[in-house]
Amino acid sequence: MSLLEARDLSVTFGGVHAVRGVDIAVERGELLGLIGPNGAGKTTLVRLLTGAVRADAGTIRFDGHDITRAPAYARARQGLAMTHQLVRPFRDMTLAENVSLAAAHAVTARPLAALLRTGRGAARRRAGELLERLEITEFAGRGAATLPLGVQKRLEMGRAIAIEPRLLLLDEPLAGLNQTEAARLADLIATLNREGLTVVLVEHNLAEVLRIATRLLVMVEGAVLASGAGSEVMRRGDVRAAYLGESRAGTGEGRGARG
Amino acid sequence: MFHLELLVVGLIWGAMYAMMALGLTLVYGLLRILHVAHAGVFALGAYAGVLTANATGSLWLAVPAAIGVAAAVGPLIYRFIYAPMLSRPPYVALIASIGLFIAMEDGFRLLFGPYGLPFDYNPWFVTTYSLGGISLNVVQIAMAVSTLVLAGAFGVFIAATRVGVAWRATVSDPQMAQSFGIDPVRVRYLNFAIGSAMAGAAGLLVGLLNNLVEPGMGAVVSYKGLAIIVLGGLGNVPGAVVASLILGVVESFGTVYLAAVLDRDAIAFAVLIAVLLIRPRGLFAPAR
Amino acid sequence: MRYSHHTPSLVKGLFLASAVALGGAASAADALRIGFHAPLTGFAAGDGKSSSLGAELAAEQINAAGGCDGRMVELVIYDDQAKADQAIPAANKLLGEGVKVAISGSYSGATRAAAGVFQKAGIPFISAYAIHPDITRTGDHVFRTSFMGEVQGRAGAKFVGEMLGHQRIVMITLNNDFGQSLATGFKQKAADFGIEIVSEYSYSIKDRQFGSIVAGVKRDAPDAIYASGYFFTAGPLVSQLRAGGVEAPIIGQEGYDTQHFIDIAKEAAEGVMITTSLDRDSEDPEMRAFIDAFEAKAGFPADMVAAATHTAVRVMCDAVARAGGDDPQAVRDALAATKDFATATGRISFNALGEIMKDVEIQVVKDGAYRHFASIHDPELLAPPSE
Amino acid sequence: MEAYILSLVVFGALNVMLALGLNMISGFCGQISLGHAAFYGTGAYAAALLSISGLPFAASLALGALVAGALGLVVGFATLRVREDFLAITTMGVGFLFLGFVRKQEWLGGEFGVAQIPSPLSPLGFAVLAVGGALAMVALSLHLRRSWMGEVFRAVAADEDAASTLGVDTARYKLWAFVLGTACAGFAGGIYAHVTGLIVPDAFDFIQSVTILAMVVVGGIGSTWGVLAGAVLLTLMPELFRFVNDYKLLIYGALLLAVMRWSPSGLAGLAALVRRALRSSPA
Repeated sequence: MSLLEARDLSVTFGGVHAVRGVDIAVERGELLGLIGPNGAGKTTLVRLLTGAVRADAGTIRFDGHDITRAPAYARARQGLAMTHQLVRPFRDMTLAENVSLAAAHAVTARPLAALLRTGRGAARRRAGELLERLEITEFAGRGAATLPLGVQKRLEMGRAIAIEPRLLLLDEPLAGLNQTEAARLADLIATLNREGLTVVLVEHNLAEVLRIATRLLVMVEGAVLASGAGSEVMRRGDVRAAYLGESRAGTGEGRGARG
Repeated sequence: MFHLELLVVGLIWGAMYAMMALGLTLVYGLLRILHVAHAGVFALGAYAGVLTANATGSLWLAVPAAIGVAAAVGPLIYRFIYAPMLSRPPYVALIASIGLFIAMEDGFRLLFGPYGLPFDYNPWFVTTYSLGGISLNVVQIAMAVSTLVLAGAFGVFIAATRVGVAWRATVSDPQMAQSFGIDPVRVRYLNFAIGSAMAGAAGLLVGLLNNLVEPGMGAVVSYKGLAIIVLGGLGNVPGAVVASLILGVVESFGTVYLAAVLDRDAIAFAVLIAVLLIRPRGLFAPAR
Repeated sequence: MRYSHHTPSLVKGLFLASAVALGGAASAADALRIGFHAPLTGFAAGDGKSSSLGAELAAEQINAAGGCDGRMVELVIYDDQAKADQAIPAANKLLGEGVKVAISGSYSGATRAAAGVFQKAGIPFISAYAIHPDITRTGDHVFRTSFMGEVQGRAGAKFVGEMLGHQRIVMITLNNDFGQSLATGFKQKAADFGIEIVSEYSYSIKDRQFGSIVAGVKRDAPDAIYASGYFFTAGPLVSQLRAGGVEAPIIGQEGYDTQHFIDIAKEAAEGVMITTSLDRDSEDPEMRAFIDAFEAKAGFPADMVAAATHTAVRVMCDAVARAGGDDPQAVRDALAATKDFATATGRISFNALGEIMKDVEIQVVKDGAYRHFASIHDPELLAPPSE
Repeated sequence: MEAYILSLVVFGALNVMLALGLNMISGFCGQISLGHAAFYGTGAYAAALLSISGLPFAASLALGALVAGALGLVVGFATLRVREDFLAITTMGVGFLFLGFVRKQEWLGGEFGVAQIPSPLSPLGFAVLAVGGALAMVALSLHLRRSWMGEVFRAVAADEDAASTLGVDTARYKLWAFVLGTACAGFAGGIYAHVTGLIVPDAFDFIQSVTILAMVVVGGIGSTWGVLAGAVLLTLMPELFRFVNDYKLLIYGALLLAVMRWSPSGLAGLAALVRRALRSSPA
């Protein structure tokens, strides 16, 4: 049984089929690269899976449970974590506070316990470990909103990992980073995956995706076009056409439209 | 017949609300500010009107006075109060706006007395026309006509003029608009001038209809205007007009049929809450 | 005694009033300080202004006539915004400043809250025009010199049904304690006077636009309209009814009782009749003195609120004079014993609860001014509750 | 003079409770409410009626707070999907709906409100009770800020959707904020009813809601000590300006405007500036 299994997912925004009839299965332990041109529906698919957007049709099963109707927080508690394409740190908090809050998920799951408890120790320690791992310890005490983008991206990842997920959905974690930064973050993602965390990586940086992904899924116009090992998929004519079509239509990575 | 009359009354109330709400929703669309002090501008227009009319004996002169004074003050409010606050959280401008409104109301009381000012001579109110058994006075007709004209003119302005296109572009994407050479600050001044002019005109018409211009006359429209623009989808101009008309008609019927259960304000807000429970972002899509 | 011994000197004092400064020349230390709270700011500021002007006029007149029992009257006035949480500190501040007698020139919520403070402190207290029935029930030191709403509502029913002979009546009621108590009194007695209430509309104090009610009244086609309100609601209401083609007689009450109402409603005000306690055509020297002097002082004609606070100050001074000083207990007892004391709002006597018993005046608007129409003398109908 | 001071202490403490309660909802949890007076009124009416029916004062106060909290729960639940400016206006609507409803209810005294409310304490007793209550709420507020709930509130205020991706049931936390904040208002309402002896609907109007929000914002939204100072300042302001009776509201409005214009973080922001200046100046 796959860890995550979505069948026939569809959603429409204002008459446009953003995602139509997508079937997707994420196997335990894999690092699935999800690619496709702008507007292909990748981010919408991620938002469908995490519960930020409700599907018009289709089912989502996570570890055997039907979570199609479950709210976002319930999916997170079951082990489905995500990072946002545009970073969304809690702006008034420090980096450490951001990650600590996620690390305290066992307490914050019960409001009464959260009201009664003030001890930050355990969560702080756990957050400290993660910051070290992500190599952003030096920024721990800084306000989240004032950090450079690269740090904010890691903050988001730290926050996601802190809830101890079984599946991590990353929405363009490398976007906006320079080559060195991107490579190091990609290495980290690969390491996490090797340690047993299942990852879905939505990314435009094809070079890095091809380098670390164990499998590739290509979306075009809201539907899955191809799936398989990286080199195989990229050789396919229809995939190349979809990408070439894009690079001819827009000049490079147009930031206007969003996946 | 009775119901037809209630409908007409409601539509005229709606027209009155619309003239207020247009300015409010324009400001919200551009700046995300709940501009409570718009109701102060409304009362200011009425005072300018009644003072001019009583001094000159001419209601015709009161019209440009009300519109002119309001249109002049609106941009000043933007320049000296809102502009420095744009980067702050939204409640900062809201509280500042409430403070300004309280000060304006009390300023009117101190300057012009607590009893308010009636028009010495108000022929428009007593001149009535009968349309199919429903009698309307000139002020009511003016209210309906000016709302129609303003809403229509605004539609044309937005769709067909250069400035209108600039305005629309600025609402939907200020940065994009700027890159096309549109000065967003000028659009904001224009926005405040137009919205305030409408509020001033509405104030004068309401003053004529009550034959009384009083310090607190903005109080009701201050919060009901907010309810209307929320109901219509914040920043959505046609939405605000439709919401105004709906609220006017609901209040007209409600004050006759629901008066034993709820008062007028409560009826209006019951509608608002009911709509928001079903559509949390108003009847129509908010701007942006 | 039918006429107070103050009367002749007061009429004389009238002509001196403008010449003599407030507080007078007598030693300030010896002054009789009367605590007074009113809504000087906020939504009720109009009434606050009238009420403090009325009280000030009374003080000036008393001082011009030689003071109250030889002492100059000094008003200590504080704002309460017509709110209970402002009135309590204001009342306590008055106590702290050593006032021994106090008057409310404010609305019900604020007055009732202040009444509690003064009752506890054993200070005699008069509510000039607040109409909440529970104010005088605060205790034995609390008095009221105006009609209760219910009493006036009953008078309205008698006037409309018996004296005018109208049967099919539409009620338009203001949604506040004033309007609600008028409506209660009117409905209590309506059937007794052969009145059928065709329908009842209500509106809030903030409303100035009455189109839907006008449409309803046109449909109902009543013989007469009984409408409660204040000048700022009644003015627009009456003019909109007339502009909408409603010609039935309109009967109002005290809340209309100011020239401001006529200024707003203009021609539409003609023929409107109200129940009140201020008779513009009175031959009574007290009333004449007040009406003329108020207009001279304020620059606009007297209204009911001003007359009410004027009355309250006069009643208080009379009690102080009879008590021979401002010992609170003695003044309270003297107040309770007030009998047929002539004031601008009629002859005042109190019942056991501290409520007044007096006749009701009917005024009609004629040629842009209030004029005498009739008066209702019916002690049984107009009896306020006594406990 | 003493009675005057005591009455100011009572109303100051009531305003502190109201402002701290609203601060839990709007400051801590980021849900701007323009209808807080409705819960103040609910507590006042509930406690007054219970007290008149013969219940002991303490029980009436507690139940008043409970009823207000329960209404807070209902309102919170109904408005869960409504956000930001839409929420502010919806809560404003709740205030108007509350008033409109109460006005027409005969069992609540209609326009006359509720009178003959027993006065079980001396002025000093009320002052002690109110100050005690206010201090308890200061303690609650400080604890809340330090607790994990306070931390979640900050996250919800900053970004509700992001918080839910961390497994936080944001809806339940918002409800907690509403219940805690409105129960504080209800408790204050119960004391208010017994202090004034008479409650009328108009005491709980939109202006009152705005006044409470003004205390929170002038004090510094989100800061317990700032809000405490804001409530005390705005209670005393009309008293300080009694000598200019006529200009009180004008000054009040101008003050709100001035604080927002030049110190938008309120008194708390001002205090932080001063602290920073002191620290950076050479000792």
